[in-house]
Amino acid sequence: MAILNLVQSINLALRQEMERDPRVVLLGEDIGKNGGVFRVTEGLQQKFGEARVIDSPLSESGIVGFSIGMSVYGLVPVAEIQFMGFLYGAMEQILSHASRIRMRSRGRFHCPLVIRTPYGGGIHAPELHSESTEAFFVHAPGIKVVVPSTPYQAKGLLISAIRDPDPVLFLEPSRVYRSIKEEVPEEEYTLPLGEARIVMEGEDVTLVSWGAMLLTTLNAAKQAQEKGVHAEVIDLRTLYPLDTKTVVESVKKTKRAVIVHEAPKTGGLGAEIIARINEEALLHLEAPVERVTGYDTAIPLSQLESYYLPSVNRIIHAIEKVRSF
Amino acid sequence: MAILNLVQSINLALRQEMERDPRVVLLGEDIGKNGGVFRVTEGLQQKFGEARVIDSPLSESGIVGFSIGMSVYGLVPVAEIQFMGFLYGAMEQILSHASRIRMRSRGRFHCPLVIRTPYGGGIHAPELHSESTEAFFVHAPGIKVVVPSTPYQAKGLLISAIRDPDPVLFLEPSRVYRSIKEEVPEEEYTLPLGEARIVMEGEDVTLVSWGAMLLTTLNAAKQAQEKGVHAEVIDLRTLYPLDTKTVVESVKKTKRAVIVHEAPKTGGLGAEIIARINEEALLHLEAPVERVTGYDTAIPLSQLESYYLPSVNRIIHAIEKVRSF
Amino acid sequence: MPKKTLKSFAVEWLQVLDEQGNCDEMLRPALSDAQLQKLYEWMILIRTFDEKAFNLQRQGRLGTYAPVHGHEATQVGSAFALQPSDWVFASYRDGAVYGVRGLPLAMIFQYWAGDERGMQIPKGENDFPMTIQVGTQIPLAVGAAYAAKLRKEAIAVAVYFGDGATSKGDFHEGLNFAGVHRLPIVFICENNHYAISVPLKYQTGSDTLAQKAIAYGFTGIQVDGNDALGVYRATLEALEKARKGEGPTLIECFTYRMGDHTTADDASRYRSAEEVQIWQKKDPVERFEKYLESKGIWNKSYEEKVRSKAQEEVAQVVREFESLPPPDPEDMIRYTFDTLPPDLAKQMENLKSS
Amino acid sequence: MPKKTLKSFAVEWLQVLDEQGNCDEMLRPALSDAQLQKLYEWMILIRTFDEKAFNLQRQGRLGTYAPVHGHEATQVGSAFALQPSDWVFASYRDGAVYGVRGLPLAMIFQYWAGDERGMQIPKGENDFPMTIQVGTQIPLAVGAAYAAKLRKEAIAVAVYFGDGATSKGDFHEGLNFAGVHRLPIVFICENNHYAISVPLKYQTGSDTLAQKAIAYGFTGIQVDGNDALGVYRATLEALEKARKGEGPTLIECFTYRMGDHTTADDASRYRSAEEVQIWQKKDPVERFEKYLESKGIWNKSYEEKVRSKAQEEVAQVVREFESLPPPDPEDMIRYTFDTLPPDLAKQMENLKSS
Ligand SMILES: Cc1ncc(C[n+]2csc(CCOP(=O)(O)OP(=O)(O)O)c2C)c(N)n1
Ligand SMILES: Cc1ncc(C[n+]2csc(CCOP(=O)(O)OP(=O)(O)O)c2C)c(N)n1
Ligand SMILES: [Mg+2]
Ligand SMILES: [Mg+2]
Repeated sequence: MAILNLVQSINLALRQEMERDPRVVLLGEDIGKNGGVFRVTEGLQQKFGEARVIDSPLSESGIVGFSIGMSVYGLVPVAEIQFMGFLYGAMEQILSHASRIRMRSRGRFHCPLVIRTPYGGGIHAPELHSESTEAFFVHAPGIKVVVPSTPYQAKGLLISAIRDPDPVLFLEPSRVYRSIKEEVPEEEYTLPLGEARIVMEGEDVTLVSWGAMLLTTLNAAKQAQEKGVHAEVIDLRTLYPLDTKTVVESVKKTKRAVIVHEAPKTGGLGAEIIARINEEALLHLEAPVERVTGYDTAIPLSQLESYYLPSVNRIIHAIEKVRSF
Repeated sequence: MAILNLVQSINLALRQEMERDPRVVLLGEDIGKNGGVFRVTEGLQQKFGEARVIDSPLSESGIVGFSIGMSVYGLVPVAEIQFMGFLYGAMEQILSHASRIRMRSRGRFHCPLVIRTPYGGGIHAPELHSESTEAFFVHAPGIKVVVPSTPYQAKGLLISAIRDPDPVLFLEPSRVYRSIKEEVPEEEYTLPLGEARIVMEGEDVTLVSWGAMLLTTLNAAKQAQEKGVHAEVIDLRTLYPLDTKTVVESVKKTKRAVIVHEAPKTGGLGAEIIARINEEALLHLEAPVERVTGYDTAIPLSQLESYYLPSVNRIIHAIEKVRSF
Repeated sequence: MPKKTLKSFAVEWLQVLDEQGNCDEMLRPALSDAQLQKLYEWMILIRTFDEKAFNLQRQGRLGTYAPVHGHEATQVGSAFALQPSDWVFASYRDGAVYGVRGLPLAMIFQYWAGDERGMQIPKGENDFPMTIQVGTQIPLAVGAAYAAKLRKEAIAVAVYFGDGATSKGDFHEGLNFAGVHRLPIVFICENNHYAISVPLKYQTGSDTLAQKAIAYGFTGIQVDGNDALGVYRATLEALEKARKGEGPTLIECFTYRMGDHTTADDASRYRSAEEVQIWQKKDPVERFEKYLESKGIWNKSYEEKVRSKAQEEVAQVVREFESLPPPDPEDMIRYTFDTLPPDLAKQMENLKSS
Repeated sequence: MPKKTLKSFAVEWLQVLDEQGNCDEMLRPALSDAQLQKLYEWMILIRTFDEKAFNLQRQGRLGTYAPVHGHEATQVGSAFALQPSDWVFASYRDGAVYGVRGLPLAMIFQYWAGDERGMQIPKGENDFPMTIQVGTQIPLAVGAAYAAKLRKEAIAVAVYFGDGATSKGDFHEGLNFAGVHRLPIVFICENNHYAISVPLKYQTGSDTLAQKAIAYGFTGIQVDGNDALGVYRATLEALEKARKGEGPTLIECFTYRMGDHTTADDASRYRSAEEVQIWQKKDPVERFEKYLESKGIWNKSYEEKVRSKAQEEVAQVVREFESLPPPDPEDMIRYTFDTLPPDLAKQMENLKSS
C-alpha cells in the first residue's frame, strides 16, 4: 500500500477508472500536457491520449456544457474546473442542464458527469482562487456534492462519484493537496456517497466539518481533549445528500454542536445543518449550535486570509461557548 | 393616490427615479419598444429615449457585465433579467465583479447596480421561468437581496435599492405582478432596506415569509385565526441583510415559528432563519421551527406545480405541528 | 493606411427556389417526386398543427406555445436531410424538427400543456428535449459531436437555435470548441430577424450571422430559409461534410417569424404590418407549391387532399393528447436522481400525505 | 457548388519596425526623439521591475506573479497611445500598462504580495483594478464605453486581455454589444500564443484572432506585438477612431510570453526551448534599440544610464513596498458595503475580539 498525498490519490483514482471504463474522459484547462495546474492529471494524457484527456479552450461554461453533451451521448466525463471561483461561469449549464436532464426527459437521458475542482483557502492564492461556495450546489437540486478530506477518502469517493449515474460536484480542498499523506490501497475501492464518518468519538460536543477545515477541527478537538473535553468529530464527506442521521445521533449524545466551515456564515451549509438538528434533536440541545465560519465577505488575499479562515482558537472558543451556555 | 398593481408601481418607481437622476439607465431584453415581457418598463423608452432604456442583445452575462461597467463609470444602471432562471448565466459577473468591486479596489470604485428580475412559481410558465434561488445571493457576500410582496412595498423598496450605493438584487414575485392592487402614493417615498415588517400581529406562532408566499401565508394565518390561533406574520422584505431582530423578537413572544418559501428546502433561506433563531432564541422555542417549502427538486411544469408550491393547507398543517409538539 | 492583407474571407448565399418557385436547376438537390411531396405534406401538417396549437392555447388547454409559422421550410427542409442516427439538439420553436424526426405530435402538445412527459423522447430517437434556456443547448451538441468522433461513429449532430441565441456566450464557446476539433456538427441558425421584440440590428453589428463562423475557422453560409430545397441542400452537404470528418458548418437560414413570438406575445407592438406583408410574399409553402405545380406533381385537388389529411391527423393528435392521463405528482420527485437519497424519499412521503 | 458571394472580408497585418529594427517610414508614427526614448526607458524599467518581481517571489516576499516579459512592446506601446482621460480595463499580466498609466509600481508589488490596497487605484487614474477572472473585464469595459458615449464624453476605453480570453463567452458578449452600439472602445488582445500551457491551436480554430472582429461587424487588425511602433500606431488610430464615434476595433498583438505563465508555472513542461529561442530573436527591446541607434539616439552608454536608472528606481520601489504598513484586518469586512449592516458590524466586533 502506497503512502500518497491527495493529488496522487486522485490521480490514481482517475487512472484506474479510465483503465476500467473506456467511456471515462477528462476535460479541462491545462489538464493534458501540463498535467493540471496542481498536477492532479499528471501523466494521464500520455497514457490515454489526447482524445480522452482533452486540453480545452478557456471557457468554463463550455467545459461543463460539452461534458454534459458527452454524457448524454454515452460518455462519462470528468471535467476539471481550475479553481472553484471559475465555476461561476458554468452555473447556467449546471443548473439548467446537468442537474435536470433526468427530470426534464423523465428518465430518457441522464448525466453521469463529475465536475472536479479545487476549493477553499489557505494557499495564499490570488483573488477568486480560494472560494468555498459549496452551499450553492447543495441548494441546487439534482446534483450531489462530495468533499474528501484525506487521500484515502478521496480515492474511494471519487471512484463512487465517477460511477454515480447522476452529476456530482467533487470539491478538492486545495490546502490539503500536498499537506498530508496517508496509506491508499492500490486496488480499487469505493466509499459510499451520502454517508458521513465519525473521525473521533466523544461525548461532550459534536464538531461537524469537511474538507480542509476538518484538519483544523481535528486539531482543535485534540487541543480540547488535553483540557478534558471529549469532542466527537464528524467529517461530512458528502454535503448533498447530507447524512442527517449521523449528525443528529451524535448531537443527541453530546447535546452540543459546533459547525466549522470556511464559507461565509450567512446562508452557508452550517445553517442547513442547524436546521436539521433543530428539526430532529431540538429537545436534546443544551446550547445553541455554534458556527465557526468565514465572515460575510469575500475571502481576502493572503495577508488577511488567516483572519478570515476558522482557526483552532476560534473553534476552541466556540466549544467553550456551547459548554458554558 | 392611485390604486396600482405591482407592475404599475415598479414602473412608477423607475419613471420617477429616471426623472430625478439622469444617471439612471435601464438595460435588458425587450424592455424598450416592447416595454418588457411583463410590461414593467412600458412607456419608459418613449419617455427617456433609446439611450437610457436599452434593448440589449440576448446575453444575461453581458447585461450584468455592461451594467457593472456603466456603474463604475458613474451611471446607475437598473438591469432587467427576463426571468430569474436566466440570471444563472450572469453569476460569474455578479460574484466576481458586482459584489466585490468595493472590496477589491478598497473603496476606489463601487457598484450602484440594481438587477431586477421576476421570480417564483404559480404562473404556469415554461421550464426555468419559475425559479426561486434567492438563497444563492443571500450567501454571496457584497450584494443585497430585496423582495417586495405588494405594490406599495415595491415602490418604496425599489427607490431605496436604486439609491443604494451597492449592488442590489431586486426580486419581483411574478405571481403578484397583476394579482393584487393597492394604494400607492404618487409622491416619492423610500422604505428602508434591511427591515422586515410585521403584517399581522399574534401571539401563538410566528410565520415568516416573503414575495408571493407572503400572500399564501397570510391566507393560512387568516384561516388559523378562525380556529382561534393567532399567528404573527412577518414579511422579510430584505433577505440580505436579514432583519434578525424582528424575527427573533417575535419568536421570543410566540415561542413557535413556521417559515414558508418556495425554494427547495435544503439550503434554502429557511435554514439560515432557523440558524439565527437557534443562536438567539433557542431557549424560547417550544417546538422545532417548521419549514414549509418547495421540494428538493426543480419546480415542475404547470400540471404539477401546485403540488410543489407551499399551500395554505401545508402551512396550516405546520402550524398545527409546532403547536402540538 | 497601407498595410498588408493577411487573410481574406467570403460568405456565400444559397437559394434554390426563388420567391416565385423558380428552381435553379444547377443547384437542385436530388429528391424524388415522392420525396418532394413528402416534404410538402410535412410543411402543411406542421402549419395545421401550429394553428391548432394556437387555438388550444387560446382555449386554455395549452400553456405558452412558440409557433413555427414562417419556419416551415427551414425546419422541415433541414430535418429532411438528417439520418435517424444523427443527433439533434433544438429549442422551443422547433416543433417541426421534432415532428419530422419522429416525436409523436401529441407529445409536443403534452409538453406545452405543462407535462414533462412530453419530452420523454422515445428510445431510439436521438433528440435531446427542447431547450428553453436560449443557446445553452449549443455546447451540449458540441460535446455530443465530440463523443461521436471519439467513438468513431460516422454520424453528425445538428443543433438549432435562433438569431438571438447567437449573442449568448454559449454560442461562442460551442462554435469555438467545434472549430478546434473540427467536429461533425452543423449549426443551424434560424434567423427570423427577431428575438422576441429585439430586431437583428440591436442583436448584432454584423451584416450576416453566417460570417460569425469566420471567427472559428470554418465555413458559414447564408441560405434562403423560406426555400425548402436550399435549406435541404445546404444541410445535406454540411452533414455529409461533417460525417466525413471535414468539420463543422454554420448555416444561417434567412427567414421570418410570421406569428407572435409565443402565444404570450403581441408582435404588433414592435413590428409593422408592412414588414410582415413583405415576408408574406416570400411564404415557404406557396413557392413550394408553385414549384411542385411546375413539375406536374401538385394541383388544387392534391392540395385539398393533403390539407384535409393534415386536419384529420391533427384532430387525431388532439384526441390522443386529450386522452393522456394526468401526470403522477410523485414523478416530480422521482426523476431527481436515479436512486432517491433519504431526504428526498422522506419528502416523497410528505408529498403523498399532503 | 456555385453560389453567390454575399460578403467579403479582409484582415490586415501591421508592422512598422521589423525584427532587425528597420522602420517602414510610410507607417512611422509621429513620435519625437524624446518620446521614443521615453518609450524605450519604460520598456527597460518594466523589464527590470519584472525581474525584481520574480526574485521577490522566489524569496517569498511576493505571492504568485504573472510576468510581463515579452509583452513590453505590446503593453508600453499601446499604453503610450492612451490619454489620461481614457479608461483602461486590464488583467493580471498588465503591470506595464498600469505603470505607464501612473499606478505607483510599489502598489503592483503590494497587490501581488496579497494586499488589496495595491489595487486601490489613485483617484484620477481611470483604471479598473487588474482582473483575475479571465475575460470577465471585457463586458465591463464595454459598459463603461457605453456610459462615456451616453455622457457625450469624447474619451475611449481600452481593454486588455489574452489569447485565452478570446474563448470566453464574455469576449463574445462584450464585442457583440460594442458592435451594435459602435462604442468608443479598443479591444487589445495580447496574443502570446499560450493560455498557461494551452497553445493557440487548441484555443481556437481560427487562423488569426483579429478575424474574430468580423463576427461583430467591425475591424480587426493583427499587429506585430513585439514592435512598439506598430502597436503604438494601431492603438492610436483605433483610439482616435473611437473618440470620433466611429466605433470599436480589435487589435491582435502578435507576441510571445518569454517567461513562465506565472511564478507558479513551469513552461518547459509544455513548450520547447527552440520555440522560445525563435521568439528571443524577435525581442521587442533589441529591435527598438537598433532603431534608436539608427536614428542616432541610442548608444551603449545611454543604454547603461537607462538601465542603471531603472535599477535604482526599482530598488526605490522595493523600499517603498517594504515600508508599507501591514493591512488592517478590519478592512476585510469594512469594504463589503458602504455602510455595514448589523450582521457585519457584529462580525466586525467578533473579528476584533478574536
Ligand atoms: C438565456 C435566456 N434568456 C432569455 C430568455 C427569454 N427568451 C425566450 S425566447 C427569447 C428570444 C429568442 O430569440 P431567438 O434566439 O432569435 O429565437 P426565436 O424565438 O426568434 O426563434 C428570449 C429572450 C430565455 N429563454 N433564455
Ligand atoms: C475564468 C478563468 N478561468 C481560468 C483561469 C485560470 N487562468 C489564469 S490565467 C489563464 C490563462 C489565460 O491565458 P491568456 O488569456 O492567453 O492570457 P495570458 O496569461 O497568456 O496573458 C488561466 C486558464 C482564470 N483566471 N479565470
Ligand atoms: Mg429569432
Ligand atoms: Mg496567452
